[in-house]
Amino acid sequence: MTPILEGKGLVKRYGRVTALDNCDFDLMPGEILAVIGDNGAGKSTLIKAVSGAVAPDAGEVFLEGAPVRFHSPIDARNAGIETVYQTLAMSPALSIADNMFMGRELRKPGFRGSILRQLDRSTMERIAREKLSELGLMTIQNINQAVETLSGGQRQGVAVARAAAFGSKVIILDEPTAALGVKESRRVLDLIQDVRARGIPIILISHNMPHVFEVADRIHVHRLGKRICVVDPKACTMSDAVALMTGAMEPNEIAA
Amino acid sequence: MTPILEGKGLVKRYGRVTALDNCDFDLMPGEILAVIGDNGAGKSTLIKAVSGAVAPDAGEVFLEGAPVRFHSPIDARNAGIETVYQTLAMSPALSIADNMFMGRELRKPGFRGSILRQLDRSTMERIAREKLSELGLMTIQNINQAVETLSGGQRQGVAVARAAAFGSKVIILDEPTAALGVKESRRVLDLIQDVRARGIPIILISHNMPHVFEVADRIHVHRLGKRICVVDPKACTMSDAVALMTGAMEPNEIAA
Amino acid sequence: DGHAISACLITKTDTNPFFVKMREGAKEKADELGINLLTFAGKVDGDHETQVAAIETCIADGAKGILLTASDTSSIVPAVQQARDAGLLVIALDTPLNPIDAADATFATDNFLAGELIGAWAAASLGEAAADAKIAMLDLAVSQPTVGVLRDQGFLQGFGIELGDPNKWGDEDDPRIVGNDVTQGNEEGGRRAMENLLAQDPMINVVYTINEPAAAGAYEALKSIGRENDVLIVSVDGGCPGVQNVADGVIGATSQQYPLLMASKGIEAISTWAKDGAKPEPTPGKDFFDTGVALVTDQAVDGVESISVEEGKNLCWG
Amino acid sequence: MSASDNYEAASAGASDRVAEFEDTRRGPVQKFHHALHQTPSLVPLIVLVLSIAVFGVLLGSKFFSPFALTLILQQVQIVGIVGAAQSLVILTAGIDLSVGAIMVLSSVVMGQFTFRYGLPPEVAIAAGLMCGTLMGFINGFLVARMKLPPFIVTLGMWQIVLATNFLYSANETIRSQEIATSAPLLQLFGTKFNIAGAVFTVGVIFMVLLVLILAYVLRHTAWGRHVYAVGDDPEAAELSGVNVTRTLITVYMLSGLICAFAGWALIGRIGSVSPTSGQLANIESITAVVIGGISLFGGRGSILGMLFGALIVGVFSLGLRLLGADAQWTYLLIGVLIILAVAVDQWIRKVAA
Amino acid sequence: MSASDNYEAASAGASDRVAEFEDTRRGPVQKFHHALHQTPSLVPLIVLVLSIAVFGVLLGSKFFSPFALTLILQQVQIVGIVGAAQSLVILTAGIDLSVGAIMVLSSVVMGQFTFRYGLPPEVAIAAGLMCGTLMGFINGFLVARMKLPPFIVTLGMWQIVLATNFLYSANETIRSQEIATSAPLLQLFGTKFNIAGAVFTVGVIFMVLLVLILAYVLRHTAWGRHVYAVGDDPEAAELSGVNVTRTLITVYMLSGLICAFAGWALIGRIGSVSPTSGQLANIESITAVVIGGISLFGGRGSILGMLFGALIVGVFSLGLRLLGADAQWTYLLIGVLIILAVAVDQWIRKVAA
Ligand SMILES: Nc1ncnc2c1ncn2[C@@H]1O[C@H](COP(=O)(O)OP(=O)(O)OP(=O)(O)O)[C@@H](O)[C@H]1O
Ligand SMILES: Nc1ncnc2c1ncn2[C@@H]1O[C@H](COP(=O)(O)OP(=O)(O)OP(=O)(O)O)[C@@H](O)[C@H]1O
Ligand SMILES: [Mg+2]
Ligand SMILES: [Mg+2]
Repeated sequence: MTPILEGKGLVKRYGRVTALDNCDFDLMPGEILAVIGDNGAGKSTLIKAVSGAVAPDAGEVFLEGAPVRFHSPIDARNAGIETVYQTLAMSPALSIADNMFMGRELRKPGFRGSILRQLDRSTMERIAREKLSELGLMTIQNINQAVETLSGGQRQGVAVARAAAFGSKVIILDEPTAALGVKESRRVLDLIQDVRARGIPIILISHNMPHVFEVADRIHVHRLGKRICVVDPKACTMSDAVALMTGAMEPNEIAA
Repeated sequence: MTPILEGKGLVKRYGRVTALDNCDFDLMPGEILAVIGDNGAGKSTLIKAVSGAVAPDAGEVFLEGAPVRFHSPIDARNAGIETVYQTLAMSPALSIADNMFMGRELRKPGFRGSILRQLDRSTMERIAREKLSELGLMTIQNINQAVETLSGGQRQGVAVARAAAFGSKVIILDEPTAALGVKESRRVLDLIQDVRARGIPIILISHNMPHVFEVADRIHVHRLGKRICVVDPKACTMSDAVALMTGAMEPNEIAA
Repeated sequence: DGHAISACLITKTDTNPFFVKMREGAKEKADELGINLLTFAGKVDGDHETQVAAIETCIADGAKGILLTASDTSSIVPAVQQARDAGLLVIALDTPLNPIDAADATFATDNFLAGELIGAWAAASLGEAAADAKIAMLDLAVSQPTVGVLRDQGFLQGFGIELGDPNKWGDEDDPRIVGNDVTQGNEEGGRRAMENLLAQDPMINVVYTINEPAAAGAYEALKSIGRENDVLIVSVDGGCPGVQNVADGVIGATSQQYPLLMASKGIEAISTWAKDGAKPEPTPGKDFFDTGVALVTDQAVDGVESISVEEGKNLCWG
Repeated sequence: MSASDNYEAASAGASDRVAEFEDTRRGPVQKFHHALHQTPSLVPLIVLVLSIAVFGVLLGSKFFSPFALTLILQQVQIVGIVGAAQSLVILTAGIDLSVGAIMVLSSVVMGQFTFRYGLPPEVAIAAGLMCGTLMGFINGFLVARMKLPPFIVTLGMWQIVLATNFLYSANETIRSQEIATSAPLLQLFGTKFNIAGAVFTVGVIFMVLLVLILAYVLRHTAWGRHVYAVGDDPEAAELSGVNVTRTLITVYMLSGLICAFAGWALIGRIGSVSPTSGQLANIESITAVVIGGISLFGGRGSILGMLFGALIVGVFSLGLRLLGADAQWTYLLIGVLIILAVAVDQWIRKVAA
Repeated sequence: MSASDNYEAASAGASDRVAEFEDTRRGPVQKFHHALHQTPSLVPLIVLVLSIAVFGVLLGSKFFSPFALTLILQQVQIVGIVGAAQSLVILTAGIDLSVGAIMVLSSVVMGQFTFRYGLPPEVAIAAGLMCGTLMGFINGFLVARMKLPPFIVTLGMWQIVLATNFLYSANETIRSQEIATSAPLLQLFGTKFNIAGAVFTVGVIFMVLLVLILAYVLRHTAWGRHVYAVGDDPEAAELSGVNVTRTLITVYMLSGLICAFAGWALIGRIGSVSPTSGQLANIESITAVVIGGISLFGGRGSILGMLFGALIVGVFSLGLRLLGADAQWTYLLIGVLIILAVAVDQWIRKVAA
């Protein structure tokens, strides 16, 4: 089976800092691939490189077997890859609905939409409220709040809801539950499984081992800028995974 | 025993949004007080109100029994209260050492320090490197990197290291391990316990229940802008705590 | 050819048609005499530093002489001195330096006289009514550059109003003056200033303007309230559009100056200086070479010498 | 410590009602606060009304006449139109120092095409509008594609366009009388009509309509939202799917086009085509924008506020002149009042927060 | 799934060496890249050297003489000094439009105190310096305490200070000859010395020293770091313990003081005390700052860059004039060259990244 998304020999340097060091990567159709690794291991840089947010210094990216070159995140989005970045990528002064529908706004039906190009605010707000409620974010009192006034977790919830609502081919989630509460995290995990059930593969970056082992089909272990191995969560313990990613154990010490 | 830090009847409204709704709060000497609650429950607003970062609309704050009024976070810092905010509060373009020593820079010894007021960069860099290594952040390749170029977890590590290094009376940590990896989180928990051992009380906000139950002496459960109860982690299960904070259970259903 | 004489022309700005014509005049003469001409200008009126830099550039360039219309007539003196010390002939055009002998020679219009002519003409045209005229003064800029002050004060003198400090405008307390406002010497400013003064007193019937663009702007303001025919507008400059405006009745009278003459005389003087080291002589009885000023109007009045619009058109400059 | 494995399940029974709080503050003051929050342009509007009231009291009917009040509108029209262009650019966290120069060059193109080349005024006007749009496009291209700072790009363009203007026009003014006889269309924006003593010009109406339309576009269309997003945080906008380059280029082009319209309106206002006009348009338009509450850091504020900002300065200028302050004192007092206006604005915001 | 309770313990054996990578790129090009990264002011320096080289080739010894090259220094001294003040303010994410006005008022105070009131020049100079500092304080107070936008505050102050200057000085120039005879101390900064054909003035030396000292202070003292932090993100700076208000007020006061020194230097440069000077100082100083690579959004850039920025403009201006371009063509070309300079700067940064 060809991977749906694949990276080969990716390199990214920032001045004196090496973030990606000849890194390989693949995502199979319909799977949940978890990416784990220490802080600063290069996980975020990796997904930025495959989603068009940074241009790698070397290496190639393949989508469904064909080489692609995303010049901007918009290219990746148009190819059906939806990403929640760790920095969330939202416009602080704009409202929740504005952010959620940024770049794919809904217009009013009829004349007002086609000629006056008027946005359908009420529908967008209703959908935004629904998506947030699905995630259990019940503390958002005012759906017109600017995103900068949301709490850390609320903000993350909005970003996750956006990706889940629009991803069509691949969904990439960079630490989607880091700031979320217990209930909200749980809902996100459910959501991830729902999405997979719809046949859409997911890349999940997370530091939460129980969550990773609960949902992942395969685990990509990242260390010092490269993939050191891929492990099967059913065949491997959390302790092994942690030992691998922190360098306490070498990959050849385990049957991968 | 008088609480070292106490809040009474704190209220904070943002336009139509109520963040704190007549909220009480106390921290006893030498304890680790965990604050848990849903996203948007008002936890961050609460600690901002007691650390001078926002002015509450109503209510009072007491430090060691005496009413205080912090007009800015500097006042609170001068009173010995050190805070890691959820937003981390760092200057993106400045280096790690600059950020760590912001507002309490070290000067060179002798003439160059006293007359020329020259900063002792090498010492500050050395200390910064030490503090980060204590937290297990070994992936920072260049100690002169600007903070904006750090990974999410590295950035959080810097903020936590700063608070731990300088807090003298109270240390407040707002989700200090949210972006941290397994190893780094563990080190932060160890650090929290070290600090308590030095007799300094700590407020810990976290969504990670196992961590909370591991280190906390008391747990302040926050819901919809107010404290609904305080529970003892030894007398209460995680499930109860989660049920309380999400509203699945009422506080009078449990012996607090 | 490396042996050609070179000369510099430094004007206040080169956005004002007056200075544009001056440059054209200089260029023409320079070409005729085989002189290599460098031209410089400040960015805005009052841009003194650029003029200093220009003088320094001319010295560095090895020019033989400088024609200068100074923005700040006394501050420029040390820079001029530096140029003269370096062996350049410096001629002040249009505006005398302060002191006037800081330059080797001065070819200028008497701006005070220019103002006096239109003042006297306005007073005479009004006759009896001059005693209770309502006058709007549309000046150049709040920084009160010298030309603006000289023309303004000349006008008031000519009209028969007692001056306060003759070195600044706006300190007169004659009740006939409705007010002063500034125009930046263009149409837009002229219109706005006129509107402001009309809002103060809609019965204004005499308008002094610093130059003809400001006059055209003032006329638009008057036209918009239907008073364009019962107000007397006077101005200074004598550019071709201005003279045409006199013909069309927009402006009652204007004092005409001769920038082309100044410039060509100046170039001739530098050429002479380069050949035999002789400096030009001032007009007898004055401390500068007066290139003359003439009142242009078709409504000549007694006691004020004037030329007709027809003659004005033949002499106008742009 | 008890079974940690399924503590997460305990949240299953969590309430799923959206949080609501009783609002104990329900008086008219609170309603007003709320309105202020929803409509940021209300604040400069209040300052405007206050200043009209103060000058009205001080000056009585001299100021409070239809003539004086509509005069302010006429005096403000150019700044208002240019300010609309400036607002768009500033909302994207840019700045446009070339607005005045583009305006003047466009008006010169309209005039010279008609009178030098003898083209029909319609064609000349179209050429002028295209010229403005082209200048805007160059700005936008340099800012968006070459990633140069807007301040420097438009500073450079300011000088380039202005110099081109003087070189092309040879500093020649086209006189009002000539335009009126052979190409009155150029003076269209100066056309007056009188409604109960109040004098309106086409230019004034155009300014008001333009601002209203832009306010609609910015608030109610996708493009408008993208403008805000780009100004707020261009990186986030790019990551969340906004075509930042295209948005910026269209903003600068539109800004150039609006400036060209301002050039046409300028001919209507001063009657003639004069290459020396509009020198203060950039600083005046930025002032209006900032007094109107739009942040120079981009992404925050409303274009209606800009209009009120421009009117505030207009009211102050005329009011002070009518109070008899002389030119230099007016200049000084306007400085004081600009600071005061923004201080009052800030104070209202603070009280309302 | 296995015992999850102590999986965290597995990290105990983790390596505790700081991550290191072999750097395979070690040529001189890489060294150069690295230097560019460490020293952002190198980029404008390269542009400066390039432009000197180009004009040197075009003009030969006319330009490449000690006299012409030091002439550039003299011509940029005022912009350089004022630019230092402007840099400080812009580093805090502010802008100071009043620099030119403060400079001129300070020089007028120095002159008038000496000649109108007959005070000794030392006292008059002290008064002038205090006057500048006071103006700066007012700016700082309004920005830091009243939280008004710097653009508006300094725009207002610009008008206020300039009008005060005209009113106070009664538009009178104090002539060079008088100053030279009775208070030569006022002309101190104009004192020249000649080193092998190169002419230096005290003002030029002062400018260079000032920039070097400020570069040291900004880089190597706590206050300097606070200036950057405040410009970078004032909220974060406040939360992490910087006294933002005090930092801002001191920055504006220092800026005012430096402008007052610029006023003194101005007397040295033009000989006389002229209330109409310095009208372009604000736009020119901002240009120098931006060409020098300091971000208008604050917190990024180096003051040395500003000096190179000022010199770049100086080189272009003199070079073009010597090439014989007439005024409008010079302005046009300077506009083009400003954009080009920043484009080259951006390009070098990109290639180096
Ligand atoms: N723009 C940049 N400039 C310089 N260094 C950078 C930049 N972006 C990332 N880095 C460095 O690259 C390395 C990898 O960063 P990355 O964000 O990919 O880590 P991560 O695995 O996502 O970590 P975390 O779990 O903390 O999010 C880090 O050492 C970081 O400091
Ligand atoms: N500046 C603000 N303007 C408006 N609303 C705000 C502002 N700051 C916070 N809020 C609102 O106040 C409520 C409480 O926010 P707070 O940040 O205290 O939550 P929290 O408990 O820390 O949540 P989390 O766990 O997600 O960090 C939220 O509903 C948030 O939207
Ligand atoms: Mg990451
Ligand atoms: Mg929080």
